[in-house]
Amino acid sequence: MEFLVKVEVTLKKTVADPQGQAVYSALRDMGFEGTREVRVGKLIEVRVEGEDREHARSLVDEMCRRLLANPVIEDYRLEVGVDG
Amino acid sequence: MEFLVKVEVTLKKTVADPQGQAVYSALRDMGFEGTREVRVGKLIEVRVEGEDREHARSLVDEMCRRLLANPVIEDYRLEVGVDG
Amino acid sequence: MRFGVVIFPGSNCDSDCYHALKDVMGLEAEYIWHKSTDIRGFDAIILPGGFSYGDYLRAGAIARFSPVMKAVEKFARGGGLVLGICNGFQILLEAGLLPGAMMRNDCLQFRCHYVEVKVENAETPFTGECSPGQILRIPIAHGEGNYFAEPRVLEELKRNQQIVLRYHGSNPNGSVDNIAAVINREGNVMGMMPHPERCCEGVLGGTDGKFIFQSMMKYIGWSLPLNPATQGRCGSRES
Amino acid sequence: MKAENWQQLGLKPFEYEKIVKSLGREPTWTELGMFSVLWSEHCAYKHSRKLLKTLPTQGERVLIGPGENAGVVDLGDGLAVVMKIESHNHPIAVEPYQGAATGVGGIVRDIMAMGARPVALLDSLRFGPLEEARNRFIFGGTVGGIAGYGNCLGIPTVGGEVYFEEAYSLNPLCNVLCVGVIEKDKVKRGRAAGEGNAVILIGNTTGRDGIHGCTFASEELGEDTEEKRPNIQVGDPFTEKLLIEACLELVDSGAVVGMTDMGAAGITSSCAEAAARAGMGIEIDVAKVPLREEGMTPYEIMLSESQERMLIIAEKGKEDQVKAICDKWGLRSAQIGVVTADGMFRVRERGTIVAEVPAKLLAEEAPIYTPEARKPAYLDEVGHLDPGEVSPIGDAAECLRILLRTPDLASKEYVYRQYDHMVRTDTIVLPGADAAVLRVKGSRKGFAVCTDGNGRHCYLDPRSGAISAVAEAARNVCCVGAKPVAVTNCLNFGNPEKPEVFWQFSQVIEGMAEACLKLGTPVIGGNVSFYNETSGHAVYPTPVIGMLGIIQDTSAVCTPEFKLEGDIILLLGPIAPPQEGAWLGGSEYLRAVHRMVKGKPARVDLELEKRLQAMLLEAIGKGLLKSAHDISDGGLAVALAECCFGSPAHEMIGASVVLATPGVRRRDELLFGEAPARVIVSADPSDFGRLKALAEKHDVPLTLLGKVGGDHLDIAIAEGETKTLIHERVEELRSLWQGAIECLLK
Ligand SMILES: Nc1ncnc2c1ncn2[C@@H]1O[C@H](COP(=O)(O)OP(=O)(O)O)[C@@H](O)[C@H]1O
Ligand SMILES: [Mg+2]
Repeated sequence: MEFLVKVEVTLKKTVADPQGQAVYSALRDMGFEGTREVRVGKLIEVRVEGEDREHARSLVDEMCRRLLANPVIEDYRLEVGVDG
Repeated sequence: MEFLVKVEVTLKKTVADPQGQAVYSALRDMGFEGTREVRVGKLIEVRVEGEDREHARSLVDEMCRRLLANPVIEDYRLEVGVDG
Repeated sequence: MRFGVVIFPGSNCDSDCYHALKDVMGLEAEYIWHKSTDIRGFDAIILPGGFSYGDYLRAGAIARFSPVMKAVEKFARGGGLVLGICNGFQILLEAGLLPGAMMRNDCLQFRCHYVEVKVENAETPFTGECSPGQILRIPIAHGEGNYFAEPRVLEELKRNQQIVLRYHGSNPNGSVDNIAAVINREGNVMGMMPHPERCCEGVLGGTDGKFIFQSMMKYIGWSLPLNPATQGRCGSRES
Repeated sequence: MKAENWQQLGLKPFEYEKIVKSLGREPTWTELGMFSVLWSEHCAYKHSRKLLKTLPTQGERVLIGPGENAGVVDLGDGLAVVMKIESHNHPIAVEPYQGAATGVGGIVRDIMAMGARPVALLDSLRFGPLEEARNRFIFGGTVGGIAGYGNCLGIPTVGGEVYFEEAYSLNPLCNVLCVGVIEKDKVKRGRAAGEGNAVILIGNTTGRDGIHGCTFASEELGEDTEEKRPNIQVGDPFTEKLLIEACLELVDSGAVVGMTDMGAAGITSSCAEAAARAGMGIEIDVAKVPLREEGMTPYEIMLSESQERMLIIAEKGKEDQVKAICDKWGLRSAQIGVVTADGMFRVRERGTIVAEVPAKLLAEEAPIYTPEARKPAYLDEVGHLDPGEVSPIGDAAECLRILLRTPDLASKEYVYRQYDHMVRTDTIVLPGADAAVLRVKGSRKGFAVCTDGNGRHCYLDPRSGAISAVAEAARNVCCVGAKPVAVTNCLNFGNPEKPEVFWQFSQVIEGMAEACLKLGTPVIGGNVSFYNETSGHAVYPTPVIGMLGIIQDTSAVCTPEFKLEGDIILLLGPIAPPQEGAWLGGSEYLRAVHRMVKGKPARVDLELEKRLQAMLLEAIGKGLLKSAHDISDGGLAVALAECCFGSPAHEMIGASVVLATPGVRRRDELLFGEAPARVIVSADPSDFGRLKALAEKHDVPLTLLGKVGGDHLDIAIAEGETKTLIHERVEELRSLWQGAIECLLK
């Protein structure tokens, strides 16, 4: 079965996020004064063949650990959907 | 009230995604043969002050239209959460 | 003839453009700070290369909201010449002054080397000194030079001869239809990925960049017949 | 205080005792943290300081030698060149992209601290073989990080080197060199002079990142390397670019008394060092430091290694001027303290004093060690080579192809095309030549820079390896027409507490000192990186020499590629080894073709080297040379091939060469043997007589090898009749050489 797994890769809270900072300042300058914080991460959508949801999740989890995220500076979260 | 709005910015389906392609090939080379497709987008988390969810959503929607996404090549989706 | 070179936070080819215009081409050139809102008195505006606002989010996305960009838009609407080089091109796209969008190079890497580009339209204010089909050797230096436009827009660009330069030989970034430079419909705003300011002196390995600036000089000289000093210096357009 | 506490911070019992004795009391937790970072090997040079003192540092052109943030050399015309190299080895092992990026950021700030504009970067890199996926990942990430950061700053990366050896698999090396230019009388020093002057922190906010980064850099990597990961920072080149511009304006404003960067050990080291250098004290309040995170303790604030920050010592009363300039560039600035006269580094948190120690004690009085040195046993095994062990080759052309394809010798275009090497429009000799050349606008003058260092040679003979690194660097600079004037160096070694490693280190220092003295290139600064060792596997001893050469007139530079059909090809320096096998030891040929790392690398005759370099400079100055290229890794045949490959400015072209070397048995040694003091030049045939006379004057061997032309590289040997050894199409050789690295990455 094919699953669409969404991976959110975000910088760890303790790590500086220069990109988020720059976007934050830009939004403020543009007049969005209610903006409090911006962080920019990656969204990786992986379409993968798996026996079931759990299997798909564990496959993508391994991909994250080995390639998609760098645990030194990043956290990741998975969300498994059925392929649409 | 403060809301955490998640913005998913993805390349339009009609636009080639070389980064996704590269990740796809890397995953296949690493032995993840069940991988069918990979697309890489951005995840932007905006913490914003708003009167209610709808207000927060409309603020961030405007941010997307003006800055966070480029309509020529990108689509975006919003998800409003309450600040945790 | 006054050229204005805009400095955005993170611009890094501003002084190279200034040097090429002033010290090499002998033109009058001045810097314009990104916060200025008044750019009256200039004959042409250059948006230089670099990494405005770190190119964070998307190249050029934040810079287009700089105060100076409102003035640049107005200047462009009034027919003033605007040349965006590399990051400047990206800013013009983000600002909607040129059609299309810029994406990451298809090789996913930054590329810095000489390329050959073919002059597809030699009738613009930026290429008037070139002959049609002429091949120019100009360096590129960018990570996001993969120009994209929807098929409909592309058709329009072709129909109106808005594609000014195309990569010749190999395409370094995957841009659609090998596009290296486009001009707006009105013909006064151009964006190009190669850096003409990097090849205006023999000691740097090439002088083809001069064609671009000379074309602009000629055009301005020709379109400002009221200024005898300028006209005398640049001669007529036919020469 | 419990021993676990200071032990856990990496302090030794003896060091802890010294702290207690000097303070006359037990240190506070914050103080202990400050000592632990400033007295780490990375900051205090505990194991290397004594030997570093033996390097020659004086010279007529040296304005500032070691001790400041960077060395300064007089360029003439009221201008000065600033130069420094630094390692960022440990970080790239765990996060290659950010590790390399922040490495660039750090060295650039050293140059800024002198008040100069950074104008060029070079990167000297070592990785494990590309056949392994992990090494490919580190290589790609490191190059990407240097590109990502350096390109954004608008500083061209104009040169460097890359080698791939098993010895660097677990411990990759990333050394980055930065060059700056400044008007001589504007040079700043990292000094906190003048009681009452303001201590101002500018740039990024301070977060919890990188705490104990320099302690990390002072340890071997182990199984728990992953755990060290929080020490890695994310670089923000955009802020750094703004810092560069702001610092230059600050220097011009006249408000600045001293500046220093914040690298390892952040606020602690910058304040302590600035105060100690000036013989003053500093008092700061951590509550005034702009923070990125809530709830940071004074300990964390003092030790944070957040990037893109500078410390400014501003004249009292001119604080607003500093703030205005920072505001203009959109940078944060905060006065965090003042300069005091009592020599103490006092840290408050609002009303409370959290640390109070003599600045000199912290910055300059770390214990100095004299480690034991012992010649390593491995040298008995690999230090000698019997030429009989190396079976002579059959097919010379095939050997040449193998060599051109080894990633060590292959074109590094894959790397440098990712670097913006042209921005600032001053790079007049682009990467790919023996050294990069930059002009200085508004002056006829220019300068050349390169980095050189052969770890394998140093492994086999550290002393001679170091000498040849200096000699080669100087030769490379001469090949483009620049007079070598000063050296900066980065010394990459294993754990110095091991006698074998320390022996290598001391031998390298001896060799470097001798060569620098002889060639008249004093050492104006550098960096030592120890503990490049994982689970007992150390890197090759790898000194990297950064050489600066001065060019009086940039219209007379020279490049390596052959230019014109019919030009003659000459060899300067010896054509054959003094005895059989002398040029085989440690060669790339032995390694790549025979899979051997053995023997002693060829000895450097520094006298000959010096004469050769003088002759080169004179010949280039007189316009007698069309091209010049030194013969290094891969020997004569590889160097000849490289001369044929062209450049962005010149088409490729063939060459045909005949070697007349009666009595030499080994053709492989003639073609691929490696020896110093050898350069291939080409010239107009009509200049042969003048060149010959020049060679005689300088007492340099000169041999006419052949002619430029055609589309083949032809190398023949004259033994009674003439026999062809190599007859290859240049285009084919070039495509092997050019595509080799990319090919390995696929
Ligand atoms: N990491 C690098 N970054 C930039 N340029 C490099 C790098 N590695 C090699 N180069 C360039 O490639 C050319 C050849 O390098 P190398 O073989 O080390 O030269 P040499 O043997 O003369 O010291 C030089 O111009 C050098 O500057
Ligand atoms: Mg060389």
